[in-house]
Amino acid sequence: MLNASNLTCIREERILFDALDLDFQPGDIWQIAGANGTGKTSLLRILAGLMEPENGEVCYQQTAIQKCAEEYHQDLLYLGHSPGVKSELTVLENLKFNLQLCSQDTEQCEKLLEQVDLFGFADTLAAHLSAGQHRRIALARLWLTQAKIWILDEPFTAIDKLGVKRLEQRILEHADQGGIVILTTHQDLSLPKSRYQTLTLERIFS
Amino acid sequence: MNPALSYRQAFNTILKRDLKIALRHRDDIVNPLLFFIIVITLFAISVGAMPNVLMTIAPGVIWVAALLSTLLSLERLFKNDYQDGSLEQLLLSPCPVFILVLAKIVAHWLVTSLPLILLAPLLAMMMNLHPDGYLALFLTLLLGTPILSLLGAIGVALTVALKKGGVLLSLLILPLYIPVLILATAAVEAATMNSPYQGHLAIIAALFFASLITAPFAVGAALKVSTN
Amino acid sequence: MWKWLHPYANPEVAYQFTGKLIPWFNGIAFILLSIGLFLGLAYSPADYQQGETVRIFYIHVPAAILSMGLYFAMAIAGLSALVWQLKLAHAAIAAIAPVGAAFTAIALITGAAWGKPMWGTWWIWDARLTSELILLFLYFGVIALGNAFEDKSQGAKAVSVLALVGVVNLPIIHYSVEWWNTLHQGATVTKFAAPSMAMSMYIPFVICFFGCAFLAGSLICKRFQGQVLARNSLRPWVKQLALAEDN
Amino acid sequence: MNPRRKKRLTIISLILFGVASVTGLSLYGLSNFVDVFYTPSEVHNGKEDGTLKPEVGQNIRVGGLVVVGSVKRDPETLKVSFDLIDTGPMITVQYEGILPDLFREGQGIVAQGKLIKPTTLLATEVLAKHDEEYMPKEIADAIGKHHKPADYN
Repeated sequence: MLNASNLTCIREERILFDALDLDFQPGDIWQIAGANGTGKTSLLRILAGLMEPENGEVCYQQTAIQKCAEEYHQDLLYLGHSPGVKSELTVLENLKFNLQLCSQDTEQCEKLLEQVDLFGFADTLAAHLSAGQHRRIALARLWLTQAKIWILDEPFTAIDKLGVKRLEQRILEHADQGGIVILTTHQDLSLPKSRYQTLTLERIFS
Repeated sequence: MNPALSYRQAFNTILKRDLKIALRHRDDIVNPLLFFIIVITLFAISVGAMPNVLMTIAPGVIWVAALLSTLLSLERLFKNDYQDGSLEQLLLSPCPVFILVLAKIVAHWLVTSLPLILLAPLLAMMMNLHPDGYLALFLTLLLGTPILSLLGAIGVALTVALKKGGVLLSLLILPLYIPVLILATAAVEAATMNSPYQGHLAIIAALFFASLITAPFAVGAALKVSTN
Repeated sequence: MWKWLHPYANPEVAYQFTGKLIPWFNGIAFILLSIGLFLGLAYSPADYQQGETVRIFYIHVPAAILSMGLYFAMAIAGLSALVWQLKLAHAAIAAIAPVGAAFTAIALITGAAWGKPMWGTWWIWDARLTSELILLFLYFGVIALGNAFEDKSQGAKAVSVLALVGVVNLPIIHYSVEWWNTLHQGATVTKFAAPSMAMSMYIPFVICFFGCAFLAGSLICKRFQGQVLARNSLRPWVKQLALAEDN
Repeated sequence: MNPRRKKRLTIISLILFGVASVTGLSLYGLSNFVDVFYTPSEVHNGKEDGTLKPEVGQNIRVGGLVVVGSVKRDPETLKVSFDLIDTGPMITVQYEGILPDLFREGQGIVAQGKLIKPTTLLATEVLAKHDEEYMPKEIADAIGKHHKPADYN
């Protein structure tokens, strides 16, 4: 469904990866691993279409993602390093805005807060919350979204153990329903080994 | 599968969010306005003893002050969104980038330029502007400040990823502002001399439409480069 | 149709190609400029109105035409960088900008030197002069923006957007003398009709113009080579080149 | 028509509308563009069917030809006065300062200053305008072009 061919990424005159071919099928969970600075985030951003690779292209349903940006973005959920939460808005407003932008119902928002342990914070300004809670606001979308492809950059940072468990559960559920999850993490996933694949990026010395 | 968001809905969603944020962050509205008032006051004080001099420089001073205070407020347009990651989310939303950009620019104009236009007559009085120039000043500000916001957005989008973007921003944007400044002050001057200025206004309006149809695309391209 | 161009989009080929061009450009520029300036400054007749001062024309006009032409070339490079993702265009923009800025500055300075005796003022805020000054600011903006980015290719793309936005200024400069009552006289040589200039002055001008154009070409090629090397420092051919240089 | 194409059509038609307004407005604007530039007959009669006459005390620019035989220099100081003309009546310009090289009788000039009487300009600056034609003196003489004025309209 989503595949990348011959990807090369150069940042600040350093080759991060070269001639990478990837193929993601419905039901796949991919963990991108590797030491710091090996281009994990760059790879995710290239797959999401935020960054242009030096070479190669990413195709969604056999069309280059630049050519079908609207359809691709409709089916894509990307969570970056920064959670994209506005501190001037309340928790609920943040969540509603994120969902509205992807034209999704906002009615179940309040129920959703329970899932990510933010119940009772609905009308609190995000500025008064912790970094972990910001992340939870961003992650709350996962429980409502209809996007097929999830690209998650370090989703588990600043999340407590119970949160991680729920999140893994949700990821598994999504894959079982025929979705694709691509994520980076430094922790080991506690999912069954057979359920996910790992791509390890090596540092290239030139 | 829900139907894709219509362009108007997307526009309204972003406009509402930006206005809400601006209203909760009143400094951003008030500070450029105070700056505008103070710059004009400084001029009025420094040449205060010569009302005639003040009268002749009034159109230019008011416009330069408006231009500088717009420049001051511009950084806010994308900087916060860039820092907290919501810019990426906007770029990845299913509607085309130029709609989002246009909504943000409109919000910025409503929040910073509109109060400035409403305040301008008061300051024009302080600057001893000729009574015939008031309408022209109002009209040029109404047509001209959106151009400032639109062109300025290009500069902000280009420099948003840079740590020291502030000075660079003025270097990029001010040359593009010069034609508007020249036309607007010429129009106000013409009005104070009782000669027609609809020619000036028409050209400013032409510039407005030209920047309205090109700037959102340029800003979109620039944002994609900046978040790269 | 464009196939023959394709090999030149390869940095190494482009580097070698421009390297071969430089000595030719230098030679042609030297010959043309010495003939042109000799003809222009010593041989050509004085103007019926302006006397000897008209000789500034032979520098001022080529510089002014090139200042706009180079900006246009830079904008085209910007377009190809954005639309066709042409990496070499990045180097071309960075190569052209300072040269264009220099010619704009020359046009402004010689213009001021010409205006003082003829018009009676160094500078006047009329449409032609102001828009040429804006052009200089745009060049400065392009250079400053390009330098501000750590990542060279990101910087080049940002510069491309700015260069394209600034193109609006070019028609304003060119037509300003026709649209508004400016002090600056109308176009002499860049209009479609026959140039309104005596042949004995036109020929030195043409020679000077091409001399300046080849000089600009040579400077740009030299800068282009440097930019190509800086942007491809990881490629093996650049390393070989550096090794060959060391020995 | 599917919604996608409809959207695209809306955008394209909006852009076309924008382009049309830009062209229309700029054509209208350029044809109605009035700057502070007057010819001597406009100082007398005002611009466009006599509606806009510059008033005494106003700062304006006047462009015209120096009337042959009208230049009067004060032998003691740098004061000079001369008449300017285009196709109609003429006005008087008073100036104190160094005149540009090109200043001569019959030459096109631009004077900037304040109108002190309905037809007298006290110039703060006198600038010479030359045309875009360049030729050696001999040719100019031969075709009788010696003092062909610069065009002001």
